[in-house]
Amino acid sequence: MKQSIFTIVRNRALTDCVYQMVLSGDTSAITAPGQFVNIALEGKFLRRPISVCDYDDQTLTIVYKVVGKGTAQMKDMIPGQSLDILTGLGNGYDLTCAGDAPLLIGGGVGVPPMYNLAKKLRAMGKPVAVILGFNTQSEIFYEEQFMALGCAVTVTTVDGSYGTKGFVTNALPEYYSHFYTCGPEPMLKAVFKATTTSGQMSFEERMGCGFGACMGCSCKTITGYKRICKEGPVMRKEELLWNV
Amino acid sequence: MKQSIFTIVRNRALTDCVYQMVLSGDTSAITAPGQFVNIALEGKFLRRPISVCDYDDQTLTIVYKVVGKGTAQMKDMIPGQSLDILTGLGNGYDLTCAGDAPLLIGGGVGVPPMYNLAKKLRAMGKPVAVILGFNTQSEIFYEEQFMALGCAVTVTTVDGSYGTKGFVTNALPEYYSHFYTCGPEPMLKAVFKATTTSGQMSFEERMGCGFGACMGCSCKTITGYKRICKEGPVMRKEELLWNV
Amino acid sequence: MERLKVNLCGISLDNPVIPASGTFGYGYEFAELYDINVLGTFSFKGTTKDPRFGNPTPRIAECSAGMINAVGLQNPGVHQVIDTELPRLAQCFHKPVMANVSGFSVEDYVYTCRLLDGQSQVGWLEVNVSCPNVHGGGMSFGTSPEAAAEVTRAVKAVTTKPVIVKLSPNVTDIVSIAKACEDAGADGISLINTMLGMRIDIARRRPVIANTMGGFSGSAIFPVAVRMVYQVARAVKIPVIGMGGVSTAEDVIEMMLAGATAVEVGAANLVNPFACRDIIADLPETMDKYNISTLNEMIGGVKLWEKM
Amino acid sequence: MERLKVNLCGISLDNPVIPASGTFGYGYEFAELYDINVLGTFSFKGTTKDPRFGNPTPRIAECSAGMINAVGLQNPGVHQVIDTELPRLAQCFHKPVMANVSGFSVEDYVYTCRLLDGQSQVGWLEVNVSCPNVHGGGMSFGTSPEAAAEVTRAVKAVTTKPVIVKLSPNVTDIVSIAKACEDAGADGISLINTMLGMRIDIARRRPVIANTMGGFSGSAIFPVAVRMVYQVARAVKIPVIGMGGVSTAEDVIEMMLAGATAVEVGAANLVNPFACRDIIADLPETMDKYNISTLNEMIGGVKLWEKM
Repeated sequence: MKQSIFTIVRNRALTDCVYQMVLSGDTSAITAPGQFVNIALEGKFLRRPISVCDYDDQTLTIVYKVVGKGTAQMKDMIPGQSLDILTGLGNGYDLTCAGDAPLLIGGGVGVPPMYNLAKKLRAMGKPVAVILGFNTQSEIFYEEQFMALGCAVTVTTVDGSYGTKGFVTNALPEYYSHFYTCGPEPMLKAVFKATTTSGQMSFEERMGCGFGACMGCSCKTITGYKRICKEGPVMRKEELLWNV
Repeated sequence: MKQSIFTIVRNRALTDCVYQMVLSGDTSAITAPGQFVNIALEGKFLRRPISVCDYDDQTLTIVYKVVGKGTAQMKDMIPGQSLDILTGLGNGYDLTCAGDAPLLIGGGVGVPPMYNLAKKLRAMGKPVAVILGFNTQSEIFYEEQFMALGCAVTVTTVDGSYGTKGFVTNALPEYYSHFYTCGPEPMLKAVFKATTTSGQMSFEERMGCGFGACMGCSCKTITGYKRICKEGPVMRKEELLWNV
Repeated sequence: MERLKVNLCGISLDNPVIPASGTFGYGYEFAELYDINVLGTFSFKGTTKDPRFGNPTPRIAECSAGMINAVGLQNPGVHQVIDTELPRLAQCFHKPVMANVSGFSVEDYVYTCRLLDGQSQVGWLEVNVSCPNVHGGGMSFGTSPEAAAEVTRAVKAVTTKPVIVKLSPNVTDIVSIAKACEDAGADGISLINTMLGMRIDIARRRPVIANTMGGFSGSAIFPVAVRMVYQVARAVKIPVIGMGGVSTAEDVIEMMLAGATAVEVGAANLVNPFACRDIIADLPETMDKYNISTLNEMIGGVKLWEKM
Repeated sequence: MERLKVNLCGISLDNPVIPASGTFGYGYEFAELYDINVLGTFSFKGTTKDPRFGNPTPRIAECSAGMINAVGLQNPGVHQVIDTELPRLAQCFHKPVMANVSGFSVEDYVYTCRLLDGQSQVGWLEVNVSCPNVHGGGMSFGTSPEAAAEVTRAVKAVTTKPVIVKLSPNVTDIVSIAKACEDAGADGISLINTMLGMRIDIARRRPVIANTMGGFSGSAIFPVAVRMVYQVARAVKIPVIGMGGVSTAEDVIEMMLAGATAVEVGAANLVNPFACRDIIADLPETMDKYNISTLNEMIGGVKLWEKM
């Protein structure tokens, strides 16, 4: 983990309430896709945890949804302004078990962490299938970015206004070697139930510190208690205590 | 009283720790020299009361000393930034009893309110004698501004590094018709004791609201309880309960 | 606006927003700033039998997200309030006002409440048994169920208007005190008064406030206020007025969900003299945002999580 | 640095800054961020006889200038703390550590304290009779002088190391509880634990926290903490550890002027993992600014205004 100051390079709307912020700063603590950062905001006591969408040596890209006063504050920030950010938080996704045909499933604000993951897997020369789930066409973002990576992209919308009608689980391919997913808990449970292979799932929880100190975001797993901010946010399908 | 947004036009140091800020905005609520404004600062619960140094139809000038986190925040602000300010607070000085030879006595941060007062009295065609008291030469500010108004200016320094050595009371002129003063309480008491005419004295006190609601800054006078922020900050020498 | 209306002890309020005692004077000075008839009502400056200057200055200290005051019940005394302040208020405020009363003995409370109960402008008596800034009185009545009940019973015996007892948060068991007041005949409970706090000027190495300690208020105390309002509202049958750090329309709704029938706004008035007017203006839009049709149905509307 | 040294119950501290229990785990994870030997010491995660998962999530709520937590004493239990956590800590921390203990019965406290008292790494036992987040235990011991004294007496009977009792601020009379602990043999008092608070999610109309209420901490509670530290420090002869919203070097000095011999830092660690390191680094310059030669002479140094 590192605490450092990042400078906003770009901050733009992708949809009505989803924004993309590109920042420049010290990204050296970020070691894997699926990790998150924790952002201090003026006048807010707690930091705001946001998943890493993409990163390179000096650039961090986050995609966030405006849900409260804190994220509303973020969307109003402009290039040149700086943010105090904790980077390299959480375990992130394990690429070594991707197999020959990894499947990436992102739902809503669960889509962003899939992007750098797809990039890394493509760099390993793997064919990558991506399912992006949204409620309706107006909420869709990042489809073309995944295509540009050379992924086989399927978009699902609950109302059928675009792509496959229904849920991400209505679009599972014939064959895949391992799955990676991030999204709202009902979607994770559906994926848990519908998938036939091993997989990794990223979880959300209200956090205090985001780096393992406060035990605010603990959960129970087959392998014992885990802190979503530290041993998570990525859990193995096999260790979940779900019987769905 | 008015609540409105002012924009910083200039913010510069006059001495090591005394700054001048010029703001543009609605000054229509300011009715007399000696009034003060109450400034809301980001992240601070209470506003900061600052005396009016000068004002015209669209410009407000304040001169403030950096004493705590709030004023330190102010000194770092730059032109173009805006401030939420309550204007037209307090009674201010009464010009009608100036007489033929008014004497103005300002000590340290008590100097600023004397400036617009002097300007108004000069505009009435009166000869204005001004005594400005400081501890030492490096703390002196606004001497030339008072001269430019055509006032007879005497500067005193406690250490004698400039002007008359000693206190403002060591520089009282032979004749004056009425005095106006503002400064630290020990100075006010010395002036109270040394002066031979009627006069008006401006007081400081920790304030809650600054507009008479909280009773945080009450004091006792011959004419009863008064709120320094509302019936004050200017009191008549005659109504003070001092026996010095 | 019907959707903002609530009923406080049999009297209808156009909205639940009430400037808290000690932050709104006797009203008429705020009337120079805006039409105070937009308020549900307001609770006037804590009034005692005899005139009081209060505590020495400095009386104010700043804190993170709040402030401490140690005014000490400065007020002109009940007789001048009736002879001078209320007539002046009558010219600018045309709704029943809440009369806030403090005392140093049960007799004091009885004396002052009886006189104010007889004033036609007065709609409710808010009996403050929780002022932290006066010695040998005030808060001491609010920290024991017996003493609070005794004041309540004595005041009820000489008054006809709804009596609302204002409680101190500086206690181990707020519920037992609220229930004791209810059993003694209180028509309502208002809480929380300020929390006892202290700041020290490290440069001068002395308390910021001349009186050493004072009453801590402002948004900093909101979570404690919500908790106590929730605990008391589910324990008593009489209406509860929630207060403590309320500064936005969202805060008003949160207090009502916790169980408040009406909401007092205190320290916020000292930072923004238009705070109550602004909160009332913001309520309809805020209600729309959260799909709330009427404020009345929010009262005590919080639903707990199922325990695991 | 001599000028920062204080003595806590017979053990010298390089400086008075102590990360508070529950915000610093068992230390070794912070050791990956900085050399934790710069600390005076730290108080490790509240430890109980048996392992605990704690409360359901969500356990965290944000507030103005603070936060609410309802973790509920999650910890691996005293046996695993001794077998696994302390040995791990020994590799990165070479000072006596403060062992924070909670329980649900006097027997629990005795059992856990006896075992930890036997650990050479442990310098002090901090007995938490004030956890607001566990039912039928924790805080209930801290809200009555008798119960707090009983726990203190029982623990003292089976231990040799200094016993510091950690008190709850959610009481009417903090002084009587502190004195009862002192009379029962406590070697020190630490306060304040968190204030019982609650927030409601007005969109979902349910508490933000699954457990309904939780412990409120952060700079918002600092004025209440300073007040209680001041009241307790002048009433007891044993050392007092001040805590509650401390986040800067100035705050540390203010707490010490109020009467604290050492100062714990809690919520600030969760916002800035380097908070304690930074506070310690800032202390010398801050002391120079206020003409303070040694921190030791600040303890209880506040002088009151003359009463008028």
